[in-house]
Amino acid sequence: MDFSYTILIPLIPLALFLILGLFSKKIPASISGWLGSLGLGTSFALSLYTAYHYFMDGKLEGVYQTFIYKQTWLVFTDKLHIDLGVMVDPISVMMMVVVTSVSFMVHLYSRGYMHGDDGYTRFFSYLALFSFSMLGLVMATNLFQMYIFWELVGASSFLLIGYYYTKPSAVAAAKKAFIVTRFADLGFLIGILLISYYTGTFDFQDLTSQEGMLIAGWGASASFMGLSVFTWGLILIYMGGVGKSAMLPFHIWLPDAMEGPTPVSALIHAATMVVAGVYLVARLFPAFYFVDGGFALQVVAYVGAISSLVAALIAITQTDIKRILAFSTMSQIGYMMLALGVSKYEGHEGLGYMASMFHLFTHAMFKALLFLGAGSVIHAVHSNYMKDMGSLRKYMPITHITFLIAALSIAGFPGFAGFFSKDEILVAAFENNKLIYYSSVLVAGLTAFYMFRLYFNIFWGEDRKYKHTPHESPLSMTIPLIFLAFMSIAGGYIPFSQFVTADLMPFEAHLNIPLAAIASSVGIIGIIIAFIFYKKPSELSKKFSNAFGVIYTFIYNKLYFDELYLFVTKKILFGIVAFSASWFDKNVVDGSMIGIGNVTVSVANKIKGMQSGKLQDYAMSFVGGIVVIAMVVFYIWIN
Amino acid sequence: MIAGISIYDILTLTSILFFIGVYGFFTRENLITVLMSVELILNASAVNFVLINTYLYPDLLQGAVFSIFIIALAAAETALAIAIIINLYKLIYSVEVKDTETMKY
Amino acid sequence: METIIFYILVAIIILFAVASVTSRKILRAVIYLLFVLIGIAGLYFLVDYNFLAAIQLTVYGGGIIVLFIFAVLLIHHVELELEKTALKKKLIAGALSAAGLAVTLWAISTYPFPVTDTYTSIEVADIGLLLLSYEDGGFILPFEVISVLLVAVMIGAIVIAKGKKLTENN
Amino acid sequence: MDILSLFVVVPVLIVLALSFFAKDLKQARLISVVGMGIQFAMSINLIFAYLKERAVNTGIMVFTKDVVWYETFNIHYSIGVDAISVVMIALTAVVLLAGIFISWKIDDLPKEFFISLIALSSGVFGFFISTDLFTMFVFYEIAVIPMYLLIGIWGSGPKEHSAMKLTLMLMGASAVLSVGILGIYFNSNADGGALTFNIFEIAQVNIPEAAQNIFFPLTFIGFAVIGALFPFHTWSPSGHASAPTAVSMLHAGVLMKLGGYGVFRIAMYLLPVGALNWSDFFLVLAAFGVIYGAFGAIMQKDLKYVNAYASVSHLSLVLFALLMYNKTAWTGAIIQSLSHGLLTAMFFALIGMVYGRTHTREITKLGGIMKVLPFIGAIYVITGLAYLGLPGFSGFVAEMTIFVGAFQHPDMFRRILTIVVVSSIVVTAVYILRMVGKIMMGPLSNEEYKDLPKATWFEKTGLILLLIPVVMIGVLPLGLSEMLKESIQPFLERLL
Repeated sequence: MDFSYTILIPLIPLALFLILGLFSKKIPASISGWLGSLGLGTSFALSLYTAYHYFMDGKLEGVYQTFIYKQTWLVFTDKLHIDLGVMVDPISVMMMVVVTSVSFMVHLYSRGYMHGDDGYTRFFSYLALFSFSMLGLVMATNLFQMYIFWELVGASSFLLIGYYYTKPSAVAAAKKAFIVTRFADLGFLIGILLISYYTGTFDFQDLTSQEGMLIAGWGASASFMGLSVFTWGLILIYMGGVGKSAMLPFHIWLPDAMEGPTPVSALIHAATMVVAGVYLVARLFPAFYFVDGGFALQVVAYVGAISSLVAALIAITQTDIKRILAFSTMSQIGYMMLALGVSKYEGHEGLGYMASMFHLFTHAMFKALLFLGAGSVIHAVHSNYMKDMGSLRKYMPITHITFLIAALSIAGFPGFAGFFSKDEILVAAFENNKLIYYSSVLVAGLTAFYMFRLYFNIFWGEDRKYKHTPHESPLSMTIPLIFLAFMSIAGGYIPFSQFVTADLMPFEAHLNIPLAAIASSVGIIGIIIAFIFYKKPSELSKKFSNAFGVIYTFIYNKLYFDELYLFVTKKILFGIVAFSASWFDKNVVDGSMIGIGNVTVSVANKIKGMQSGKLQDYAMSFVGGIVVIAMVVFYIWIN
Repeated sequence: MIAGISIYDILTLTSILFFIGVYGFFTRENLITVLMSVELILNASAVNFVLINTYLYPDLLQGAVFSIFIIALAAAETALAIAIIINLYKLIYSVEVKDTETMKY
Repeated sequence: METIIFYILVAIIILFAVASVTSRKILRAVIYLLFVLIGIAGLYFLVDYNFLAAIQLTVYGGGIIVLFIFAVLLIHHVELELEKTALKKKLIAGALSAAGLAVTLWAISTYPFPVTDTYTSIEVADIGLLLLSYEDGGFILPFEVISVLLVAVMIGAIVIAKGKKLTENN
Repeated sequence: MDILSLFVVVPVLIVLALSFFAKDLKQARLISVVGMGIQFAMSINLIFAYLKERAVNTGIMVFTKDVVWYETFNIHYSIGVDAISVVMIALTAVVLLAGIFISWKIDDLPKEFFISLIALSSGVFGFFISTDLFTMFVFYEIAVIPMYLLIGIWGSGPKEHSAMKLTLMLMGASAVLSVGILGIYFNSNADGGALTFNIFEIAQVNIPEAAQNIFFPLTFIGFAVIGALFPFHTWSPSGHASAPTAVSMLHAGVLMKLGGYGVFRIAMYLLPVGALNWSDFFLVLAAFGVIYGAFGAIMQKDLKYVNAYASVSHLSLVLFALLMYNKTAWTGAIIQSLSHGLLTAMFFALIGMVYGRTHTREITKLGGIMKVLPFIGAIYVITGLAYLGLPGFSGFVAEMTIFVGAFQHPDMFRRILTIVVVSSIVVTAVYILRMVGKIMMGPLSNEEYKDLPKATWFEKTGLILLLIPVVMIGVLPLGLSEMLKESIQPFLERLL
């Protein structure tokens, strides 16, 4: 079977980027929007075809095969070299579909949303660049290729968050996002260096080779603090994933990243880029699982669980709708992480892995929908804050319905996509780690609550005095909404366990009715509470938050993470390290160099006094010299 | 030959005269007086020529001849130096040693 | 008798030499110099070099001193007090001169001069002949050179003294 | 005339043409641009000629030539190139050509400016083609000294002080270096035979270890001062800040590379034992310089200072990689030299353009320039991203090659040091984004900047000339890296 045509999937956006980027001045807005959508549409179609082709024919003896097409890009040593290429296996195919579909929808949507913006073409070129980088990332054949595209994704995220570059908050958010993820990527890079040093390869296939023998051998290599170097390498690599996926403690950039245009948030900060960390762990799953008895995987699970809980708590208190969605994203990605973390490798044991990928897929759909819906709302009322919204269901019926579908989906309402994927996660957690399971159930309830708090606040509640009467968004924006709403329901009925599994062998997954019932009833309870609190304007929620007092403030301020980081960077790194470095340089290093110069000059000044130009001084030196010489001569003469 | 006076006495005298001239050369602040100190030095050496001639080689005349030359040179030198000093005075209205430092640095 | 005269001359020479280099009145210093020169002329008389003494008196006492006086009068007031020399400078100069003197005297005193006791009188004619002699040991060439030199100096002195007046500062 | 000597002769001819025929700015820049265009074309041609020659010639150097010019001391004009010199020559040519485009409007003594600049370049070209220590040193001095005039006359700010500091520190280094070179020379008969300055003849000799231990640090420091080794880097910030744009470009872009090149070609090749004995000490200095330069750059207020400290950081990385004695790291060091040369030249060019329009380089006073100057702003952002090591640009290739190479060292201490150095990429991101974010993005800081003139064609040409190789190396690095590796091999063998 030949999948080499998949290389076109990332290359089309690349070509788009080059065309739109280089000729951004020449191409009129009307063309660039269509061009971008058309290009991504082609990519989307191609990846759908790939998915069909692969999942139908890609099996050999019941195991999904991996197809690799690569070209050497840079050779480091005899063993280590970077290849660029495409790797076709279940998760990469799935990610291709996710990325291209969401990207295509966002392109279509942006044609309406960005209408009239002076950087229209520039915006589309950035989107194309992002799509290219993200596709390159998911199709990477080796760690280093992934790192390359990982960085490119970060840069395009920087460009897109800072799209409104005249706005200081956008610039600050862009910088923050880049630097925080860059710091996390440092871990990624060091992890790559460590692992490649001990294994002599970057290649995913070698690193995750099915035998497990090789992996176990690596596990026994050098050790540090009781863990093998390989585990440390994996943890460091996971640090990169933590940064990109906005897990604790590197999540601080994600809420700020909402400064970017809303379609960007939908594409990058909801559906695709932020799940890169999940994808990374899934990519290296066998290594995570087998090395040192899966210690690194436990780290993944706990980071995911804690992040999902914390993010859900914070989401309850926020008032900016995009930030609520951002924390919700973080929470859901935590879900995916913990699912991976509790997963095992073979057959039905690998349910968590499958669930995680499944949730990634459905989440991409409904979260993109939520963002696009929020964008539609923001577009209509020109504000991000819930206090400026209310009763919008009357004005924006399509947005309302699609948003409701997405909210039900994320809340895990039976029948919707999120219900199925979340159920699998909970089953996996229940089977492997009860602690994590309870926390996930709690998160499920919280999720339903804050989503419906959002929903009721926007679409129900008081009718505000709008300056301009809000109206439904144009067709270019609602079509993507409808498509994604469809996916948010239908996505759940895809038999994922037939396609994406840890050991590449399909298995049958069944709905675990008791657990599903618990989860969905928790979700419904959340919805009901939200209904009571927010359906009609009431003082109930205020009383409630007042009751919690300090804790509420603490959570409202996002646990003071930002302040902590600011303190570390501004005060310690900039204030102490950088300041003292520049002080040291100016005064000590340069000072000593200048000091040498000054000493020379002052010695010269002293000496030049002898050249006074006064004849008598010269004569005195002359006579003095003669006297001395005479004495010496006589002395010698006598002896 | 001066009766009762040895050559050592005379050489001592001329040495003293010479170094008085040197002292003057060092200490005087005025170019004219510096020049006068130079005259003292010259005279001391001229006397040396003559008296060494007298004491050691009385039948020769070279010492005397040299003295004459020295006197002639001294006259020439003084004339020239005073011309320079006067010219300098015209230029900078001063004949102080401290004002003539063009050899500085 | 000659001894006494000699010492008187020595006293005059040294006394006035010292006065000449230390006096702060410039015209007086010139006159003290004149006395020194005259004293030296006396020395020449004492050793019977009459011609030399005469030249000393005329050229030095007559010519050079007059030049000095003219220069002084052209440039300064008669009453001009010279600037005081810094004591430090005086001390250094004095020490240096004393050291030089000591070295010289020591050198002189240790050297055994082969003094002869013969005495011959010196005639002016002999000096004249020697100066104009072009045989071995004759001084005709230096004599001519000195003549040329004197002419050159005369012209030079005139040219320099006539030199253009430049700007005040320079 | 052989293909290499032309590189020295052509600049000299341009200088002569300038001094005799150029009357005003227009003529001067026309002559310069045509001349350096020829030089640039020759350097491109040289790359292809080299590749062709390399296929049939297995010597360390190709296009060699040897002429005696001072027989008493056995000094030769001996030349030859390997891949490293070829790429360095190409770098010099492109930076210089871009520099001339950037100086298109220089109004103060244009003729003399171009003469000094091009005269300097002949020294650089000569340095890169020489294989004789003495000749090399002569060219080195030719390259370093005109800098004094260029900064002192055409500079800005406290230019006399900066020019003096720069020249004195470099001269001090030259003095140390000349002692090192003479030390090598007088030990070049250690195995019998005549004293020689020829690098490849000396390389056959085993210089006694005691002598190597003395002369290696001298030679190393002598070269490393111009390569901005901590703590001898302080000439660079003030020098660059005061220098005119084209000079900053050439100096940071090319001249600072002479240091790394000299260390590689002379210090390590001729004194391998000394190099091994001293490597830990200098390695720590270089690693410290990487971090220190990066932190130093954070707090700077003047754009040129930021860039100068960034250069300290990046060039320390070159020295760091060289001291790793590893083929990959060395390849990375040379790619880093190229990459930094191009990128820093771009940065200085851009800073010059911003400064020329706004008359300030204070970061705090600038803001939102991208809105007014979209082309310059866009290139600034691209350069910034390339500088902080974004894939697709040369910086990434260089840094990754260095990091991976350095990390292959079996010695634990060096691997830990490598990790320390790797962490500089975060600090780099901080200062680059701080600078780009402040001056290019955000609201326009000053209403007067609203009508700044747009980028002119010659500015665009200069920038694009530099950007093309940056992207080329970044996208397709394999050919370059393989070509360099082949040439590195004989040099590495001396050390192992």
